[in-house]
This record gives sequence, structure tokens and C-alpha cells, in this order.
Amino acid sequence: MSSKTVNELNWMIGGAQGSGVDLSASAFARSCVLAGLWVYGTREYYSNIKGLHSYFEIRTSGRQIRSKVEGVDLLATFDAETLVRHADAVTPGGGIIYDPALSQTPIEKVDTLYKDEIKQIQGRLAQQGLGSDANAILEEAKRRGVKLFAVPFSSLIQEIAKRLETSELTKVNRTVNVLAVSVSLALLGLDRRFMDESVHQAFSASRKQKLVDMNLAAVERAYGYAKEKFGEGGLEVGLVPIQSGPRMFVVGNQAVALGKMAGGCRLQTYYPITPASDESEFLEAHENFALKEGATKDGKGSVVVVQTEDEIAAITMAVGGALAGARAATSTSGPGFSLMTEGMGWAGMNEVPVVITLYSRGGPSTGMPTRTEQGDLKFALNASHGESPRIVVCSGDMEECFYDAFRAMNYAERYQLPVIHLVDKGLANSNMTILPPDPSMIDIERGKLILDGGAKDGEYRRFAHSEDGISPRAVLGLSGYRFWNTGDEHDELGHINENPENRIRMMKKRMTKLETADREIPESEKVSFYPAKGHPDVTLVSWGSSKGAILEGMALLEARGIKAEFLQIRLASPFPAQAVRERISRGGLVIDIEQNYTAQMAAVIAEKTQIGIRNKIVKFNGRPISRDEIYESVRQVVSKPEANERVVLTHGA
Amino acid sequence: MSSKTVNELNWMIGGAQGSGVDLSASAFARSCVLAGLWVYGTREYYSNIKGLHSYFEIRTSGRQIRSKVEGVDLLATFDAETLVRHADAVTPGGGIIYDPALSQTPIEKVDTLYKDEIKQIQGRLAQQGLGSDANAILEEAKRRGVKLFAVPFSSLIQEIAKRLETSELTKVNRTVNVLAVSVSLALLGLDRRFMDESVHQAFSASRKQKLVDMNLAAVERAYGYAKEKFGEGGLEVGLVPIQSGPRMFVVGNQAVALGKMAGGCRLQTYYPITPASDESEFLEAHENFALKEGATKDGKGSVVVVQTEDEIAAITMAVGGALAGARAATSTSGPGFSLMTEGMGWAGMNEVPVVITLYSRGGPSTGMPTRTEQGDLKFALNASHGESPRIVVCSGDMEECFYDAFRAMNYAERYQLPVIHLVDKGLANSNMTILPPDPSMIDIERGKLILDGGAKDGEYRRFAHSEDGISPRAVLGLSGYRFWNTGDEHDELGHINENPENRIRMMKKRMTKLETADREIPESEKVSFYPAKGHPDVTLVSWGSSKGAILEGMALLEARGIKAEFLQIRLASPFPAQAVRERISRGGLVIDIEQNYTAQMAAVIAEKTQIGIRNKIVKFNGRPISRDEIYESVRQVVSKPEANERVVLTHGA
Amino acid sequence: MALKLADVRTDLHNDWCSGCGDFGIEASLQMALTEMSVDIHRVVIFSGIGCHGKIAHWTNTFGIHTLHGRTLPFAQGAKLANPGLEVIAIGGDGDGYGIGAGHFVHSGRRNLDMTYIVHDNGVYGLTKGQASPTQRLGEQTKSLPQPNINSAVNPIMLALAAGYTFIARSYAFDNRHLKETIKRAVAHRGMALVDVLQPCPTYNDIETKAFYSGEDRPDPATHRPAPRCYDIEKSGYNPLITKEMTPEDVDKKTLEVIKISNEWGDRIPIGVFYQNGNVPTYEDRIMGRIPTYLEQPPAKQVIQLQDRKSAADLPRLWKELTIGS
Amino acid sequence: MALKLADVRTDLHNDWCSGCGDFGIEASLQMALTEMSVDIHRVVIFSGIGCHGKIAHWTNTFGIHTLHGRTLPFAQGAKLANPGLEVIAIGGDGDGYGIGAGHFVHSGRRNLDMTYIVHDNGVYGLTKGQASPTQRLGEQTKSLPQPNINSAVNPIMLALAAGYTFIARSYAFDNRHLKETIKRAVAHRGMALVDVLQPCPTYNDIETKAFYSGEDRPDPATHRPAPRCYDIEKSGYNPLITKEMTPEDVDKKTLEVIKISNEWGDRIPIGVFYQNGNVPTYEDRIMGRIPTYLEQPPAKQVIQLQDRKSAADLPRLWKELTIGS
Ligand SMILES: Cc1ncc(C[n+]2csc(CCOP(=O)(O)OP(=O)(O)O)c2C)c(N)n1
Ligand SMILES: Cc1ncc(C[n+]2csc(CCOP(=O)(O)OP(=O)(O)O)c2C)c(N)n1
Ligand code: SF4
Ligand code: SF4
Ligand SMILES: [Mg+2]
Ligand SMILES: [Mg+2]
Repeated sequence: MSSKTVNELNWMIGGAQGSGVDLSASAFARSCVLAGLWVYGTREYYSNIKGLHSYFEIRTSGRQIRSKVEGVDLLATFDAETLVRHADAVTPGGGIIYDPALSQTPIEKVDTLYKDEIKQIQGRLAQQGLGSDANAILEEAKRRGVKLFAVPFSSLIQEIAKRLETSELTKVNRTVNVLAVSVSLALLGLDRRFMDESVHQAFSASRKQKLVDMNLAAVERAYGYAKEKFGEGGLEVGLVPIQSGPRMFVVGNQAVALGKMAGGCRLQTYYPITPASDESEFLEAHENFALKEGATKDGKGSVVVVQTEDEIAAITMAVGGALAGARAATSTSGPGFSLMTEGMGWAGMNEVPVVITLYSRGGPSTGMPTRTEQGDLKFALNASHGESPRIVVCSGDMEECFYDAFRAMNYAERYQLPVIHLVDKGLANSNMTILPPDPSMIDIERGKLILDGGAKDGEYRRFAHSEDGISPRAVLGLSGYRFWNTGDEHDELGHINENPENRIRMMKKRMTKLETADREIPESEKVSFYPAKGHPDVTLVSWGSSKGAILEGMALLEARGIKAEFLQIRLASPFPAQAVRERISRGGLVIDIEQNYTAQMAAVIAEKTQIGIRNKIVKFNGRPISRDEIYESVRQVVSKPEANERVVLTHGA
Repeated sequence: MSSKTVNELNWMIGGAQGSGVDLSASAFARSCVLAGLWVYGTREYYSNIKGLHSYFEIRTSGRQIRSKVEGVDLLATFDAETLVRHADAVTPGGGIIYDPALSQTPIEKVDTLYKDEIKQIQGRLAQQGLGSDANAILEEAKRRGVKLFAVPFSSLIQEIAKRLETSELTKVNRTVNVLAVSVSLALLGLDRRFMDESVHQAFSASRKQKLVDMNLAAVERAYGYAKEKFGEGGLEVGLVPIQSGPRMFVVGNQAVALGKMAGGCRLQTYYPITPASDESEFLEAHENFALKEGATKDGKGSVVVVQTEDEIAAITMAVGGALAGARAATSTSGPGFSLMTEGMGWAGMNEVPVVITLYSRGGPSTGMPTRTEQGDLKFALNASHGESPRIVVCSGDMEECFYDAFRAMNYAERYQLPVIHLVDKGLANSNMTILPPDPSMIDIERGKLILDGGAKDGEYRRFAHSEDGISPRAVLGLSGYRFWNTGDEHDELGHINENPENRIRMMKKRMTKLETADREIPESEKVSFYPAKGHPDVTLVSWGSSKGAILEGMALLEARGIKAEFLQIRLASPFPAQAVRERISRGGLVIDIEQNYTAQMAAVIAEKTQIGIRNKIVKFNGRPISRDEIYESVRQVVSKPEANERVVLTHGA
Repeated sequence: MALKLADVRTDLHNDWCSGCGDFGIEASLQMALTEMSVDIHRVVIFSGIGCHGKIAHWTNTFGIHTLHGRTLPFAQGAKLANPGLEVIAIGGDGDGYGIGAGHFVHSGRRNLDMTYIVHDNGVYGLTKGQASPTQRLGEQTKSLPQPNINSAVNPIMLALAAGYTFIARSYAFDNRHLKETIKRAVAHRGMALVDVLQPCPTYNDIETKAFYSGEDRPDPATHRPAPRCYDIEKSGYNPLITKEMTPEDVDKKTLEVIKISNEWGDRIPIGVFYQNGNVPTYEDRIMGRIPTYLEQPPAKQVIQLQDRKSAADLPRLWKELTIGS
Repeated sequence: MALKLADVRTDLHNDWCSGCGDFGIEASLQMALTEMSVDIHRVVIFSGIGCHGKIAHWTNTFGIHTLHGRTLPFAQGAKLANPGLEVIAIGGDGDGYGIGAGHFVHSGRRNLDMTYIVHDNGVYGLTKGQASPTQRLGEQTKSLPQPNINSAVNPIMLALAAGYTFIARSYAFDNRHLKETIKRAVAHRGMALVDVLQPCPTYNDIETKAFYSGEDRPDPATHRPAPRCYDIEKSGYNPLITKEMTPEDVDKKTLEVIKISNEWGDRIPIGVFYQNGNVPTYEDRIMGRIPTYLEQPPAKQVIQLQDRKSAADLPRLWKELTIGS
């Protein structure tokens, strides 16, 4: 066991959408977490409910990890498609768990593969003189040094059914997921009790003891079978429990939801859309929550979540709620955001605090709804006709999802404008272990909200001019503070006014708020800078979910003698031009890394700093960037910057 | 008469919206045009149907003119408000026509002035020791050397009624407009027959002889009165007929409509919005038109104009029509365009040729619906989530409105994508005399449209890959050329496909079309360059409706020894980076001139060329830039570039 | 303290065309506001874009002049956040039944306790007189180049299909009836529609004031114009759906509503067509999920402690997400 | 040449969940296509976004899979440009009655000669089972965390209010009825709605196949399940509005439609509720303005001459704008 890499591996499981693969993946991850390990899990699936292929990668480690890696150490399959699609991702020395009953499946019979894909795989196999079925795939892997673990799932299932004396074979069939996970864990040498506990946690919610028993039986049988047949297994990787403190095991959009709740969001509107609606549904499932002692007498807090008829209603309803004084937000992704632009412009014009969480998925149009991309940045920055201020925050990891969601609520109210919180699908649908975030790191800041609202003499002017562009804000129903709003240009009271001088002052007022925000928001919330040890060879510039891969890629680069520093842009509006200019003009070779086609942030940087970043690494195939892609592509660029002005990353299945 | 400036003047008339001022203005302009002169007319009005103040300026000249100027040579008023608002715009030596019956009107009684405006005017008068009524305004003007022409409109009207033996005084009252225009023309010395003819043309459409007679009587009486009371008038400006060939007297959105018709647009969808709907209504009023000989047997052409339920329907319906093979377009302004972004993205994804005419008005939100602005450029460039190609054309004058509208239809079909045609309200609502455009200057180019559609064997692939990114395009109903479309990422047939490699190829295919367009579209359609005589002191960079003012401002600058060259950007996407970079890096002091707050084109230039233009002249008070503002502000910048990085223009009432 | 009309009016210049029916609606609304027993500080007027939309500025309450077609979701957002507000949404017929038709339908499905008043003038006033969705097929009002090419919607029937629980129609220049109708709509617990027939003298030369007041058809007896609008409730119609009614009774009433709503021409029905107080409001429904909703709605919640820290007790909530201790 | 089912099917992998009602709709539609006497090259299927939307890809006609909620305007655009096309628009209930409600209403007002089929499954399938606008208040399908908080729309009544001239309902797994209904809808001259009750086994565990086929209520006599859907036309109902009918007759029919459409529970009406061929189609109305419309619709017009110059004789047109000579 001494030659094993311990607690540092990447496990994958795949299967038809809706067949329980997601459950398997979380059971695996949970077992690891229970063993004190850290995990980072990603999820790939089609825009489909049932039947098309989905797969999960769970990377686990003894220290906190933040990114996807290339290469699978152990692939668990129980259908032919997973085998066919992913066997080539398994690294030499890694292993594949498969059902021998499926090994005869001809590749062209996997009808959820596109025709082009079938052709391509067949071609690849033919080149190696192999046949055209699952067996050939296995053979190919074997030749590459991959270990094969045949697990006859159906006979194991029958054994379990027999033992439990049940005739509900369809139900027992479902334990195939747990079997695959358990065999995996057994091969990796992790004690069975973690998987037992994981099964308890997963199924106890359903309150069906039978289900728990059935799956526990599956765990037992699988561990038994693995021991029997594979012994130590001979894998080069393994898992051992370690001591760790509490860690939160959280999905990106849950982190956002928690951040919003902490940040005081009490009205959330939404129209269902992938991958945004999970957040709203999480909020709805937790609509009643506790308040801290001393907050109110009954200690009861709640958030009203409204499913609207469309995204136009979602944004305008949230704005209506904000006018009444609630901290209000809405969540959507590209297509929905397109429909929100008019409403957002109104909020900008009327200085209404509202938060729009924009989950970025593959575009344009319906695009690739379940795949990741960072294609909405320039749209978010320029959305809506005319010129109105907005703040755009881009989260790069789970923790930022939480804190940024909280801060977004603050920004909105302090600067009285819409805040767009950009979160890539790659983050929203990934899960990972983090240290529980600390909401008390941030104060709730309500800015110039008029809280007292005592009876008041004289005219209240909602849009009173002020040096910082921000006016005292009353809410609807506040006695003595009547005001008007209109999407038309207006005077200080909020009445329509087309006078040219008034116009100039009001435009200036609104836009000044962005300058104020730029001045007041600390640099630590605008950019994050990760220095190299010593003078950097390269300066990586990026934003959003590429962060994790970049940070871990930097470590690999450093090991190869390439000193990299990393500038993460977190606030895209107001743009931290000064900070960015400084960093990229005095660092190493600057490389812009983005998950879109046109390198949008590089365009924004050029606009704001007049510095053109020549070298770009982009990825837009809908699959997240991995640590190893960063490592390889940066090396490639560094080796010949002129020949590699634009490197397109292509990994991912 | 020898000291008079002949055929070079600016006339203004104002009055309550809906009271016939627009008719007056066009009667004046038409008289001038009939006299062989050239005119340029602008229109300012509130977002209101009746009662709020509107005014028109008609500039007329013996040579073609293209811009608004500062200073009014003759102001015709028949209500107190016009006097109060505009008397200070009249230049010394100019004149004001007014009704003495109104001169006692207290300024605070003009209740369509905003309170702030009243205060400001009262303050101004008080400083000069003047009272606070219309008389004070007249006195103020007089002190400045303005000539006053009292015309008792109501007694003239009574005389006319008497002469015509009519008791319909309310109808005769309406001749006040014609009276004011006629007195103006008489004072300017233009022969009465032009106004007679103008009245004929204006009222003969109504087919009410009575109306024609009544207004002819008004012309006669007004000329008579003017001669009687004012003799030669003593104005320093005058009009004399000249010989000219045919000129078209056209409003901006009519020019667009004509360009679309010429360019083959046969389906136009729209939802009413200022200032776009005039174009659609013009098209609807001309829905049946003639074809050239040889086109078809019956020679009948037509355009179907559909008023939709909203702008989402407008864009998607146009796209549906385009799929069926019609050249299709829609027209809107900011708020409507905001709602179109999702549909536009679908068209981009499915490579559908569709033209969106985007009339730019004051934003954000409802903004200033009847005022001009160039605030939508960056939104147009980045509208819709994800990354999809579009062409953005910006017209700078009437002729370009026509030719660009035509070309937009071509671009859309050649490159199979949405084309946004940006036209500022300042152009759309202005009228001017131009040489009739020549539609035969442009060929109809249908690109890779499959026109024959003979029965065909083998699979038709709508999105077949090709070097230029453009695939042969069939239309719905073409036998043998079945195809599919989807907003999802798709394969060559148009079926959903989430394969990562397919994704990369398809993104590249679509974006490549922009490169193809960039290569194929001649530079003359991308930028217009107006050189200085000799090495330039300044290089003015601008786009859209500022063009006219800049060209005429340059002449003034040159007279003062400042040599200016002008780079007009006409294509904003694909952006002519090369051409722009060259021009602005080898010219004089570069000044960016735009009618928006943030200098959007300068931002685009910075993004695309990494050249930051330090000096900017911006205007965003909703009123168009004038020749004289260009002249003055450029001089100001040239005199001290460092101290004048951002000059905000403020003229206009 | 009783309010006077001057208290609920702003002193801005009103820029509607003279003779516009909007004046009648404004006056009736404002009179209703003075007569209603609602705290004026809690009243919020939302309006859409169109001539009608400016009413929010002429009225001295909170006034939110929103976007074209979006009045209802804006208004519902405010009501949801603070159910203590008295929310009156005001739309145009283009605004509310045209571009806003989707929101119109879905607002009925929610049945929030608020009022929606629609200025129904048959045209798009502010964009210069295009046909609105209530203009009949083949009609040609003044500014149309061609007769109207679309069939009209029947707002009463649409509201019924959508689930509005109070459906009424009134006439802009029948001040008394309109005022009373508005008061009843506001008093109703649930989503109330008041469709107001509104002459637009500038663009609608068919449904004019003279048309509604029947100037073309003098009463043979009195020789005075015989108004076209008649009050259905005065004619014995009872709009109430009671708890006691059987499903068949309700069906019958529904059918009656539709039948009457189809009348047009020489007899134009006004009055309350339908009133059903037995459908739970959206507020009731939220209470079913969040028992503290009414006392502590979103706008009234305590979100921070004295020390400005978040009031939410999240660590308790996220125990479920945390592993290890 | 008679078409076989295989001719109108693509060979793509169909990725609907097994047991999904969409399969029934697909089969019925495709069978209808083979049986209809329409040139298959002229058929265009438009679909929205949702599980249903993929039907455009499974069917071997022109297939345009549009945007969520926008199927109808896309489809109308194509029909307007080329009235020779046979346009069949297909939507989901979330797509068509939810986000698309506005277009739904206004399409009725136009009455273009086309068909609209709605997959009515009570849920938002593709986004994982949220309640759709046809799900009833208080129902709680599988994936809802709480009972549904909105009242349902009645699509039949909504269509009637909107002006649809053919209104029918069918059931996804009643192949024969659905197929015939689609054929009749396509044959109808005017805007036709076919609302199809569609089980979604994955998310809707209330209106299941078992529910519709009445597995919970065996016929006392035969002991076989007694299906809930009954064909109203077989029960003697006649949906036709004829030219001869008086306005009163039409009113009566309208009321009948609504009454029947309100039935639910143990008796669920299917069949054609309403058919009125006497309302001029939008195409007719355009012809009133543009007499050459049908021969030379927008998509068929000659826009260029042999030499590629514009075919429009504009100089003639703009004489009115030109002064001087
Ligand atoms: C999204 C959008 N589209 C179009 C407009 C232009 N617009 C302003 S008012 C109006 C029509 C108003 O008609 P209606 O709602 O009937 O109100 P009315 O003027 O008749 O009171 C339109 C279409 C707009 N403001 N926003
Ligand atoms: C503008 C927009 N909003 C949201 C979505 C996300 N979305 C995809 S499918 C769907 C719901 C589909 O429900 P339904 O129309 O009932 O079709 P079904 O899946 O039930 O067939 C939604 C909301 C989208 N694609 N576009
Ligand atoms: S246009 Fe019509 S609706 Fe608008 S203010 Fe004038 S009369 Fe009233
Ligand atoms: S989710 Fe429902 S509607 Fe969608 S394919 Fe599955 S069963 Fe059919
Ligand atoms: Mg209206
Ligand atoms: Mg559905």
C-alpha cells in the first residue's frame, strides 16, 4: 500500500439521466466527506429529463481542492454508454468497473450517441485493429494499462433480492448505483462504515426503512464481492480517513441562496430555467427559517418565493417588492436575462435596489442549457437601451458565491441600482467541501434608506441631488415620504421632466453613483490577486469559475519552474481599471483565460485600460476548464507566445 | 437689399402640440423648396399628444445643407409660450413675429413651463430690471437688437372670416398658422406664389376646397398686412427664388422606408413606438406599389405590414417570415429593442436574415421618447445572451438612411444574420432636401439563397460547414430541401447536438461569418473619411446624426484656420479596426464626438484598437448637436486639450 | 381627517387633450380616494405607459409610472412585499390587454387583493392612434390608414377566464358610477378589474362621448339623447357569487356574465359583472405556507441585528449541509 | 404518393421519458400527416421550448424549434410570408399558456389559417416539474415542495375569449381521436387550437395515464376501468357555428362551450368544442388591402430584375416626395 497515492484521486460514474447516477455521485462524495476528506464534484448532463447520458466526476483529496482535473483514476459504469464514452479518460494504472453482461454491446447500438460520435469511436478502434463493441473499448483500455473490474451487477442484485426475500426486482434494480459506488470505495480501500452512513443519510429522508435496508444490503454485498474477487485491487490510488473539522458540502446555487438569505433577501421571484431554478427551489424549500436571538420576538424569518409567468414579470415584480422596502432578488440564466433587460433599465432609471443572479450557461439563444460558459459578461455590462448604472459582480468559487450574493444585496441598497451577480453554470452545478462561510464577516448595509420615517414636513424629494449621486430613499407606504417614479426622465420629485438642463443633471446623478461605488468598494472586493513566488513569468488574468483551475494549475506550473501570478477580476462594473492596469502592466507575459469565444473580459480590459492582451486561452465547448488544461495551455503559450495568440481548449466529454 | 444675407437663414415657429405648428413648418419649408432652395428642418416636441410645447426650426439655403445651427433669424410666434421659451434664441438683427394681444401674459401663467423653468426666466429678466411677462421678454429681445413685428392675429382672422362670409370662426382660427408663415415669408421677401402653391399642396389632399380657399385668403391677408405695416421689414436676411433641379423633401424615417422597399423588404412587423412607428405607417400607407417593367406580369408589388401585440412578437414574426423566404424587417426604438434581444439571438443562432431598424431616442428606460440620443450603440453590439454574430450599421444622414436600409437587407441575406440599422431620432424626425437617391446604385444580393430548388437528392444540410461560414440557404416549403432549426446548439442538419467538438465548429462557423463580412464589405461602406485640406490639426471621430453638424462645423473651423478631418464610422460590427486605427493614429488631435453620456463609440474604439481617445465632446440633453456647437467646442478643445478632456454640450431648448 | 380633492391632486400641469375621458377617470379615482376609509399614506398607484399612465403623476399618493404593459407585475411585487399597502394598478387598453395580456391572465390566477383599472379607449393614444385590442374588427378610427384588421378582445370574458374575482365596467364620464365602482373594487378582497370605457376625442371618432351619451339617438319621448350605457345592476342583475351557491348556480352566473358582456352597440352594459369573495387570495395562500406572512411580510422583516450583522440564523439552517464537527 | 409513417419520422433518438404522453401526440400527428391530403413539402412544424418542443426534430417535415413561449409569432410570420405553407404550431402548456399567454390571446384575434397543438401536462417538464398554468390550485404534483399556489387557466375558455375559431381538446393516448382532431383542425379555415391532455409520468403523478383511463374506478358492470375522457360530439354535442345562426344562437353555443369546458374530475370532455368557419381569416383581411396577396405573398415576390437591380419602381412612388423637375 506504500506505493499508493493516498487521498488524491478522481472518480467518475456515468449513466442515463434519471437512473440515479446523481445519487451515486453524492453517496460517493458523502462517504469521502464523512471520512474527513475534501471533495470537488462536477456534473455533466444533457438538456433532457431521462435517458440521455450524464456523468459525474468526484475528485477527492486530503486538502481542500477547487477544480476539475483531467484523467480518471477509477471509472464506475453499469451501462455500455458510459464505458464507450469515458473509458479513454481513465489513466494508465487506473481502473474501470463494468458489467461483463454489457461487453458485447455493439457501439452503434448505443442509440443515445450521435451518429458522428459513433463513427469517430469506431474509427479510433479500427485504427488499433479492434472490433466495434464495448469489449473493444475495454481491450483498448487494458492495452493502455488500465485495470478492469468485472462486476455482474444483475446477479448481485438477484442475490440481494433473494436475501431480502423481496420480489420487487425493479426496486432492487435501483441499488445498482449503490453497488457501483460501494465496489469503487472497496477498491479504493475505504472502510465500509462511511458508505453505510452515507446511505443512511441519503435515504432516511424518504422515511422508507425498506429502502435503507435494501441499499445497506447492497453496500454489504458489494464490499463482499470486491474483497472476494479483487482483493486489494491493485489500484495505484486509495482513500484513508483523516481528521477534519466541520466542512460544508454545498452546491454553487445553494451557496448563492444561503448568501441571499444571510444578506436579507426576503422576496425572490423566478421563472423556471436551467441552471437557475435550483436556487429558487432551495429558497422555497427553506422559506421559513429562524432568526437570531434578539432580532424579533418570535424569531421567525421567511422569504417569499414567487414563480412568475415569465422573466419580465420576475424582474418587474422584484422591483415592485424593492420599492416597497423588501430586499428583493431574482435568478435566471441567459434567455431569461434577455427578457429582463427592459425591467432592469427601469430599475436603473428609478434607482431601485434589486439583485439579478445570472447563471451563465452555453449560449447563444437556447444554446446548451446544461453546459457551462462565460458568454454573458458583455451583455450584462451593456444590457438595456440607453445608459444606466449597474454593478456586476462575478463569483469565482463557492465561498464567493455566498459572500458575493450577500454583498450584492448590500451594493444594491447602498447604491440604489440593479446588481447583476454572474455565476457560471460550472460553479452553480458543482459541489464541493468548503469551510462554513461566516455571515458575520459582512454587515448589512442599507445605505441611505430612511428607516425612521417619522412624520415629516416639507417636500420629500426621492431623487434629491447630492454629491455622491445617492439620495435618501423612502419606501412605499412610509407616511410623510410620498414619491413618484417614472421610466421617463424626471425631476427630483420623480415627475416627468424633459428640460435639457434637468436631463444633464439627472444623467450625471445616476452615473455618479458608479463612481461613488468605485471609490467606496474596497479593492479586495474588486479584484483578487495571487502573487507568484518571485518575479512572475506569466500573469494570468481571468474571472468566474476558471479561478479554481487556475489556482491549482499555477501550483503545477510552479513545480515546472514557471512562476505564475493570477489576477482575478471580481467586479466587472464599476471596472477596477486602475488596479487591473497596474497589475497587467508590471507582471509577466499576460494571458487572458476565459470560457467564451471572444474573450470578453479581455475586450473589457482593452476598453477600460487600452491595454490589449495578446495571448488568450479560451474554452467554449460547454465543458469547464480543468487544472490540467490550464497547466498545459499556459506552458504552450509561454513556450511560444507569438505562435499561440489564441489557444482554444477542447477537453471534456 | 444689397446688405442682406440672401438664402441663408434659420426660421423657427413654435406652439402647442396639435395646434398645427407642424403644418406651418412644412408649409414654410415647402415654399422655400418650391422656390428652388434647400432646407433642413428639425422638430422638437414632448411625449404628449396635445398642448405641450413643440417647435420647428427650418434652416434654408441656396446650397444643400445638412445640419442644425444655433441662432434664429426669424421667430414666428402666436402663443406666449413660444415667445417666452425662444425669444432669447433670436440673433441681434433678427426678428420676432408676435401677437400683441399676448404681450401682457405673466410668465407664471404659462402653465406648461416647469416651475424651475419659470423661476429661471424670471430671474434672468429681473437681473435686467425687467418685469415678468411676455412684454419683458420682448423688451429684452429689443435691447439685444432684435426687431419686433406685432401681428394682431385675431383681428386678421376676423377680417378673413368676414371676407369669406363664414361664421365658422374656430375653423378660421386655424389659419393662424398660415398667417404666421405668410408674414414670415413676406418679411423675408419671398414672392407670394410659393406660399400659395404650398398651401395648395398641403390642403388639396383633404379635398376640402373651403379649406384651401380659407388658407389662401390668409396668405393674401398676411402678405398684405406685412407690406402695409412693415414694408421691407428691415431684416438682415432674405429669400429669393433660384433655379434648381429636382430635390426630394424627405423625413428620415421615410428615407428608411423607401430604402427598405427598394431593398426588397416585403414583410415589416412593428409594435407602435416613438419615433419608429412613422416608418411602418408610411410603409403601410404605401403597401401596394408598382414594380418595374419586366419584373412580373401584373407589375404589382406589395409589402405586408403587421402591427403585432408586442416587440417580442414583432421580431419573432419577422424571423418566421424570413425563414419562409421573405425579406423581412422590423422597426423599433430602445424599449422595444430590449424586448427583442432574445428573438434576435435566436436569429443569430439559426442564421436567419432579418433587419432591425433601431431608432435611437433618449434613454434609459422610457427616457425621453421624443428626444434624440445615441445611447444604444453598445447595447446593440452586445444585445442577447451568449455570443452571436450581427451586423450593426449606423446612418449619418438622409441618403445613408436610404442606402443603408437597402444594404441592410442585402447584408442580412448575404451573411444570414440579424442586421441592426441604427438611426438617431435626430435623423428620423428631421426633414431635408436631398438629391433623389438612386436605387440602382445597389444590386439586390441574395447571397447563398437557393433559388432554383429543383428536386434534389441526398441530404440538404442547412448548416453545412464552409470556409466562409456561410451555408446554402433554403426556405420553408422548398421541396427537397427540408431542414430544421433550433435555438439549441445543433448539427449541420439543424438538430440539437451537444457534442463538444460540434459545438466548437458551429461557434466558429457562425462567428466566421463576421470575418467574411469584414473581408467582403468594401471600406467605403464601413467608414467615410473627409480629409482636411493639408495636414489636419484635428481628427474628428464620430458616427450617426452628428455627421451633418460636423461637416458644416469643419468648414467654419477651416475659415478660422483650424484644419479638421473627419472619420465617420458607419459599420460598428464588424468593426473596421484597421481603418480606424490608421486614421486616428496618423491624424491630428483626435476628438471623439457623440450624442451620449459615456462616449460609447470611443469605448468601442478602445476595445477594438486599444487606442484611447482622450478628448471627447458629448451631448446627452436630448437635443441634436448643431454646427455651431461643433465649431465652438472643437475650438475649445483645440485651444487646451488637457483642460478639455470631456466637453459636455448643453444647447437646445 | 377627511380628505379633500385638493389633497389627492398634485399641482402639475395636466397635459391630456381637452375632452379626454382620462379626466373623468382621474376625477372619479380621486373622489373615491377621498371617500374611502383607507389610510392615504398606504395607497400606491401604479400605472403603465400610455396617456393613461400619467395619472400616477396627477394623483397625490405614491405614484409609480412603470413600463408599457408591466403595471401588473410591478404592482403585485409591491403588494406581495407589503400586503398592508392599498395597491391600485392602472393600465391602458393597449398596455393592459395588448402587450400586457400575459400578465393580465396570470394576475387573475393569483388573485392578490388589489385593484386594476383600465382606460379602455380603443386606441393607442400616446403613439398617435393605432388600433388597440378592444377596437372592433373592421372599424376605422380617425388615424388608421385602413380599417382595423384584428378582432377585438372582450376584457370581461378574458378576466373571467383568467380568474379575476371582481369584474366590472364603467364609463369615464359617469362620475358617480365610476367612483362607486372603484370603491367597491378596492373594498373587494381579491383581484378586481374595472374596465373603463374612455372616449379619446383625438383619435377615436367612433366611440366618442357623443356616442356613449347617445346624441345620435334621441329618446322619442323626451327628445333628449338616450345614453347607450346602462347599469346592469339597476336592471336587476346580481353579480354576487355566494358560498351557498351550487356549482351549477355558479356556472349559470358565469354564463350570464359572458352573455351580458357580449352586448354592444345600442346597449352597453356597465356595472359589476362578477364578484366572488370566496376564492382564497394569494395572501391567504402564502399564509398557508408562511404563517407569519401578514405580520412580517418581506418589506417589514428585521434583517439585521443591532450590530448590523445578519439577523438570519443561518448556521442553524446549514447544519443540514455541514459534515464533521 | 401515399406517405408511410416512416416517411414523416426522422431517425433520431427520441429522448422523451418512457411512457410519456408526448409519444402519443407524436404518433397521432405523424399519422395525421400521412393521411391528410396536404403536400408534405409545404408542411412546417413550429415548436416551443419544453419537452414537447423536440417533436419538431422527430418529425420529418420542415421543423422549427423556436423559443420558449414564442412559437405562435414565429409560426404566424412564416404563414404570413407564405400562406401556401401548412403551418402547425406546437406548444407546451407552460410555453403556450404560461409565458406565451399574450401571444395566445392575440393569435386568436388574427385568425390566421393554421393549427396550434398544445401538450397539456400540467407541469413544466423540461425544467423538472414546476406547476404549469393548467395545474389546479392546491394540487401537488410529485416535484412540488408545496401545493400549487395559482389557480388554473381554462384553455378552452381562454381560446374562446381570444377569438379562436376552432377549439378542441383531445387526449394523448387516444390515438384515433387525436389524429382525427388534428386533421379537422388543419382542415379548418382559421386559427385552430387542439389542447391535448398529456400524461407526464415523470412529474405529474395526479393526471396520470391511469387517471385518464380510470383505473381507480372500474365500471361496476364490466369491472374494466372506466375512462374519464368522454367525447362530447359522441354525446350529441354539435360544435358548429353556422351562417344561419342568429346572434342569440351563437351566444347559446358559446355558453355551452364554457359550461362543458368547466367539467373536470370524473367526466373530462374531449372533442371539438367550437368551430366557426364564418370569421374572415387574416389572409382574407389582408386580401382586402392587398388584392394580389395570395398570388404574390411576401415570400414569393419578385424583388429583383434580371440585372439584379431592385424591382420596386420607386421613382414613381417618390414623385410625391420630390419637388422641382
Ligand atoms: C416596450 C414598449 N413598446 C412600445 C412603447 C410605446 N408606447 C408608448 S404608449 C403606447 C401605447 C399606449 O396605448 P394604451 O396603453 O392604450 O394607452 P393610451 O395612450 O391609449 O392611454 C406605446 C405602444 C413603449 N413605451 N414600450
Ligand atoms: C425565456 C425562457 N425562460 C425559461 C426557459 C426554461 N424552460 C425551458 S423548458 C421550460 C418549461 C417547459 O414547460 P412546458 O412548456 O409545459 O413544456 P413541457 O416540458 O412540459 O413539455 C422552461 C421554463 C427558457 N428556455 N426560456
Ligand atoms: S390622445 Fe386620446 S387618450 Fe390621449 S390624452 Fe388625448 S384624448 Fe386622451
Ligand atoms: S418529463 Fe414528462 S413531459 Fe417531459 S419527456 Fe418526461 S414524461 Fe414527458
Ligand atoms: Mg388606449
Ligand atoms: Mg408542460
